[in-house]
Amino acid sequence: METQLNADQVAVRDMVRRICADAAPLDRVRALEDDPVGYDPELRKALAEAGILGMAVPERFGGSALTWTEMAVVHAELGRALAPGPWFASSVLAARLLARTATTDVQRAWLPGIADGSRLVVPAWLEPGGSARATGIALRGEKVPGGYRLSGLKRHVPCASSADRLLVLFGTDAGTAIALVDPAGPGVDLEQAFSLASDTQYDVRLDDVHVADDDLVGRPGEGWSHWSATLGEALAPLAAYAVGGAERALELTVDYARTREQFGKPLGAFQALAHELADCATEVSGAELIAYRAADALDRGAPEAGRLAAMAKLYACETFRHVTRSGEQIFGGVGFTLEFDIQLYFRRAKQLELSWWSPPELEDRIADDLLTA
Amino acid sequence: METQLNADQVAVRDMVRRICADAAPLDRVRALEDDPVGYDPELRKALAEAGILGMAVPERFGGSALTWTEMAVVHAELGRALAPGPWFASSVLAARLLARTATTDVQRAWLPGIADGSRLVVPAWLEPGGSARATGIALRGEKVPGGYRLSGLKRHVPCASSADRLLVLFGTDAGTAIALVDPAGPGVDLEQAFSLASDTQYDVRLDDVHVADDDLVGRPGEGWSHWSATLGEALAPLAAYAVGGAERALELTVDYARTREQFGKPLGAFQALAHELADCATEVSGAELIAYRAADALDRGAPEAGRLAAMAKLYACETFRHVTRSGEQIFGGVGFTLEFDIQLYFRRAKQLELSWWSPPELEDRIADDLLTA
Amino acid sequence: MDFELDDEIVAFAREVEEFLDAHHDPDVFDVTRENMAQIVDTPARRAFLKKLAERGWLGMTWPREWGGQERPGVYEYVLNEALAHRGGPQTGKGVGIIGKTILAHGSERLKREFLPKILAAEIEFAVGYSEPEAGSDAASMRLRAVRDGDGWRLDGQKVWTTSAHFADWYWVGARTNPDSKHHGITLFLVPMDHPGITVKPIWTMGGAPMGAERTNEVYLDDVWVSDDYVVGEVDKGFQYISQALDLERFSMFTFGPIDERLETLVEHVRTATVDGVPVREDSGTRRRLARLVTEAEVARLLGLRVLDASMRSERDGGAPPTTEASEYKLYATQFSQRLADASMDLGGPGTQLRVGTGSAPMRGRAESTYRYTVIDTIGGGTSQVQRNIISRRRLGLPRSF
Amino acid sequence: MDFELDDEIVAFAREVEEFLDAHHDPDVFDVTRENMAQIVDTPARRAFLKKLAERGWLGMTWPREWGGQERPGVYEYVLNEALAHRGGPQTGKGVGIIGKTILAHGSERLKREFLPKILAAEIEFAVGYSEPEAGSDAASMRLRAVRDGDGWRLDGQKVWTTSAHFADWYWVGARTNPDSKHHGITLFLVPMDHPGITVKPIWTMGGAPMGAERTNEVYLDDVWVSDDYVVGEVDKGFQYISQALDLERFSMFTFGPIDERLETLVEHVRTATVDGVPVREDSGTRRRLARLVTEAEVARLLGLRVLDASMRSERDGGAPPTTEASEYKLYATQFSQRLADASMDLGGPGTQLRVGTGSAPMRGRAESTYRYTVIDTIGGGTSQVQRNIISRRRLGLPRSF
Repeated sequence: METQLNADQVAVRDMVRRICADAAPLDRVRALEDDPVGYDPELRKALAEAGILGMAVPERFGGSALTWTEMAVVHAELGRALAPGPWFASSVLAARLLARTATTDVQRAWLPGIADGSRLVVPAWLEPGGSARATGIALRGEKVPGGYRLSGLKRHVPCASSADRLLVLFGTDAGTAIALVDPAGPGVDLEQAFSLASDTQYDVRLDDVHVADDDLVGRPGEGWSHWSATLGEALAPLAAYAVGGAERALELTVDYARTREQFGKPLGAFQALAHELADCATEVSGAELIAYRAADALDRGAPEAGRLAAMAKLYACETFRHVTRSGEQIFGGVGFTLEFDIQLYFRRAKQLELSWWSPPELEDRIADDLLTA
Repeated sequence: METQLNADQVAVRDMVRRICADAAPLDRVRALEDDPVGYDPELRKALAEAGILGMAVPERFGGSALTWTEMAVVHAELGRALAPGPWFASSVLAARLLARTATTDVQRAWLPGIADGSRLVVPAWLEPGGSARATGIALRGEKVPGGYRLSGLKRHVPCASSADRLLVLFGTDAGTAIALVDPAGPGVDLEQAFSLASDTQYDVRLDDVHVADDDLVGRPGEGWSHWSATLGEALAPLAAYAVGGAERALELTVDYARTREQFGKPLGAFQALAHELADCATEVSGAELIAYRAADALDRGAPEAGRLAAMAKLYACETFRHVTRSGEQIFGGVGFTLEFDIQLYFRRAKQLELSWWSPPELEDRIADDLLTA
Repeated sequence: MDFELDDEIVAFAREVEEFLDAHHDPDVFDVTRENMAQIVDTPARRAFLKKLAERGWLGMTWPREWGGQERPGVYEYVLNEALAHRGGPQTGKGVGIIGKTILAHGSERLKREFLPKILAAEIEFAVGYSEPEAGSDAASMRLRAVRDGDGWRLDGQKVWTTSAHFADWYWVGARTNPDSKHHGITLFLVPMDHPGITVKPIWTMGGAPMGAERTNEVYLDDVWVSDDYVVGEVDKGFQYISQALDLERFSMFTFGPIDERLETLVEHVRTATVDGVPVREDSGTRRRLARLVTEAEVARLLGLRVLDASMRSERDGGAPPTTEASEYKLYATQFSQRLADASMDLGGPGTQLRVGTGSAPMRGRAESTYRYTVIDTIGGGTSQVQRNIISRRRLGLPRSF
Repeated sequence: MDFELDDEIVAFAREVEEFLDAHHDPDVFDVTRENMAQIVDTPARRAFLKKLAERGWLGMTWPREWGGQERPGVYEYVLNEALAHRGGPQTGKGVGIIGKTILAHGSERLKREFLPKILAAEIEFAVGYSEPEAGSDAASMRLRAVRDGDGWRLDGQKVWTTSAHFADWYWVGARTNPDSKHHGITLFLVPMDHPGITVKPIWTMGGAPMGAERTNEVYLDDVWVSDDYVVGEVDKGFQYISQALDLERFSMFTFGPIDERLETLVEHVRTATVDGVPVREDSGTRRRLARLVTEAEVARLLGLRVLDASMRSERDGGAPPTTEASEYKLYATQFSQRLADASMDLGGPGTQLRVGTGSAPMRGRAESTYRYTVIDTIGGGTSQVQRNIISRRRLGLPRSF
């Protein structure tokens, strides 16, 4: 048992922290808010060279095949920095999905590029009026000889304009399927959407888009179980992202509380604020532990890993939201201005809580696992 | 508009407060914990003489027919004092149910006695394994010539051993019915049950108990709607009971925080505690307002009165629980001892929150009203 | 206990609603501006306020001597809540804290110069209390006023003067006596276009697109103000500010916008579907909504209590309802944040889309509300300051800060 | 990062479970005593502790020189969690704070007299720190010890000495120097049957029937204690107490009972029906339970972190994990109350019935847990004290109390 990072993990942490400090300082984060591309080529290059973009790619495809714990370490740093870019979507979700289920040809075509930073692949999952469950996928694929014709609308697709392929979830007579779709191809229309977190996301409209059977990832009917399993695991590093954000937001707030004076003493000398920060600190400790616990369980292949990953995402995002809410309150008026950093964390925290399964969806997963066992 | 008690209401308040101070001081409350009878004849007499036991009884049956607002004032005082006895059950619930739906003969038989303190009538509603909804009534009445034969188990029946009649809810082929049952009659078996609040309640087992058609209150099939409407209104004074309890628990805690010293200053000079008490005070204000708002709406016959009464019970009980929880924390070790008074409030608060419809049941009522309108 | 407005007030409320229906104008009424909807920062909004003035609805509580109607405060409450509910500009600081302070303490000259203009909606004020080093602790104000001839010379900096870039006059506190923290502040009126005044924008999280709403820093550089524009007595400014704050705490935080947001959410739950299933059928959603409407009613009632108590104190000459106002402000603004959070959750992931996005649940209102309500528990006295007031003044606990 | 116990520890845990299965006895193991289950207040419980002693499971972490096995703290953790989970008595204060303080600071004589008896489970201690006027502020202890010959004369009163009515020895702090708050307390060992000691019960909300559990006031009237029974140095008692508290904070609040209560609730939800419908089908119940199991895991992990950090500090000689212990204590005890509250709610109105009521959901456990957990956030340092520690020592904020 070891409830701290070991030396190797510390090395990964320090490396990613250095990369983010160099290539994703907060002025870059600000500059990239609402940006149509949504990431910095310099950061992409640095992450690729460090093997981070290949973190979930098997070594035979040029990846670094990090452990889940290491991926959590990476994401905690990305979260601390709020590093802009679709790294989770492409290098974890898409990479794991392809590695899990695509044909070797498809894997050969895309995984090395994801790892070396020359390719971006992102999922196109959610739809307006649809839930984040299997029943939420209304986009239909009509079977035609040699493939499908897809029509419908996807929403919240990260960095779609610079993606090389989208992993589109769609319904067929056999059930949900997943196909690689070129966002620059015919019939695909992208419209940038703006969000609370000022991240880069698109509405993607597919109008009679042809996908060949070779573009399918997994068999029709298996799409949801593949996607659900992939996202279910990826919740662990995502939780670590929230932990990193919460930890940094807490540091910013504590620093401010130590120096800013009111009524002749530092804010942190007011017991009500000091106690609120103590609660936040405790929650951040807990969130960190449960995120790494989930990652560790995934690394061990433990049967409770899926439940733990959902618990970690639930708890870490709630912590991130709570800590940034307290942060805003303690910063006071300046926290409401764009000039201060706490608002960057505050806005991202709530969006992250809603994204990639919201609290009720996570709770349902946890309860299903707990009560049907 | 007037968000305070008016002079008449203040007079009612002062009268009931005086009665409780005389006949139900906290040492009597302690003495009657887990008592098989559960109330003091002296208090019963004083309440009867003051017209309180007839508060919901029409004047033609010897009652004082108080307004809902006045009944809320009465209950706020009973709650402050934690006055032991089945007054809510008999003088509000049973009296209103009989006044609403019983035959004149039955009303003449029971309402004057409820009002003058010579009779107690209490509802026998809940069952083990059953919800507090219509579907929770499993006790069956088998139709026999001239009446029904009842078998089954009722739980949480207040002061059943000293009650003159129980209002038993039971199922028939036509739906729920309500009948007056003599708890001392053949086939009725009482067993005292002990509770968190140390109130006096009984398990009541009915074994082939005969009730005559004349003993029915309302028609078979209408029982649930009568009961639900009766309890639905009575939630307003019940909320006021919780408000009174919360208000008194807050006073006890504030007094303690003003005088008890730690680290060289009064507890109330610690900002974290002062702020917690400020939150409690605000909630108590809100609970008081919404309880009287519900009562006022009932007095006006306003269409939203039912929803408001449910909201009042929900909010006031949550406040009572929260204030007593904070009270225990601020009292510290002594609050855990039987010697101090705060524990009397703490234990009753949680039980009241669960009783006479719990939070989810109230929320469902509120949402039904809001979303099906 | 009686929670209904009197018949003539209900009639007035109806009259107001009819007037507002008749004067509907999306340039004037815009709920998506959330908390900023109350300010009179555009020509259209100024023009609308003039119509209110013509109708005789400004300064209804003022003495007849100064053009008022000596009506009880409930009329202003009804009008402002109706305006706030529609995202319209409020009758605001002029007839409120500034007009009332001038009425109570101002010289004859100030009354004659300002009161008629206020009633005619010909003047907008900016308020300058906050300074970079004086946030919650207003009495620690440092902007210096030094005696100079028949007036004072002001030098220093203010922050959070939201109206500075469009107001006509600056209602500003300055330190006239450095030796007494609480008895050393004086209130001045300064024309906003004084050459010694510089206004610099501070862009906030508010607005659509985000960052479109602003507040300001205001620099006063050697600004001479004649004694004629001193409000009331020298060194009594902090007392005037505190008195007026009791009022502002209440009127700056109308319940109308909260109510409007709640209606938006209830309407969403009532009508939206997810995966073809009505949202209103989800038990968790129903229950959370039931709690929200309950807490909203509590907030509204705490506000009504302030109204009632303040009318009573006006009538009977008692103390203003300070702790009642603090309880309302504390509870309503925290509820407002809970509501914002719940609106995000109950609307689902689509609520992350920015306000105005047509396909977003509630057209993105959850998002803008989540951003804006941050400031509710800070401005006009933080939640911590309200709790200090309640614990000391209502509960009689010792000072804990 | 690695959250699994090593193989040999897992093997030890299995050995413990087998031992406890074999020694099952309802007189010794009783989860319905909730937080009081840990004390060794009956002959049956003392006898059981002797069996643990025979098995070599007392003082496993102690030095071999004094009969220990120099095993890492995880062994004691595993044993105590297993005992706590079953509602059994803990290895407790003797091998814990008292034994370890004697080992670190006690004289050769005290070691020889007490350590063997502790290891043989032949002695029970009561701890006397709290006084009527010294609750959270232990350093303000006033019970007086006056120099008298080769010893001290003790006079005064203690409260909350839970074990006083059955313990053999009193581990008691007294003020030997009135001039220094933090450097004027000395620890003494006094036989509990000393004629100058009077024990008076204080009945608590705990117990079945309610009020059956007690703690005590202890009066010391002219109690002479020889220098031989002074622990460590005179006037250093507060430092010894503080060191030991870091340990107590953790070991007095085992996770086992929380886990057992959670299992009881999960089992209820899994198996109970209401109106013939399985409780587990209710979406609100499912979701609340999901949150509880999540928070329980967080509490458990915060505890594991204390264990890991304290073993590291023993190994590397670093500072004890004070803030980690505070975070665990703060979080776990507050969670314990949330769990109690949720167990009442999720079990429905029947949970109001007193523990042991056969027909009550979870046999009334929700009720007893709701009563008992009140003391969790108070004893062993209140939640407020823990937050003070965290804000000062972890966050570096100034003293705020």
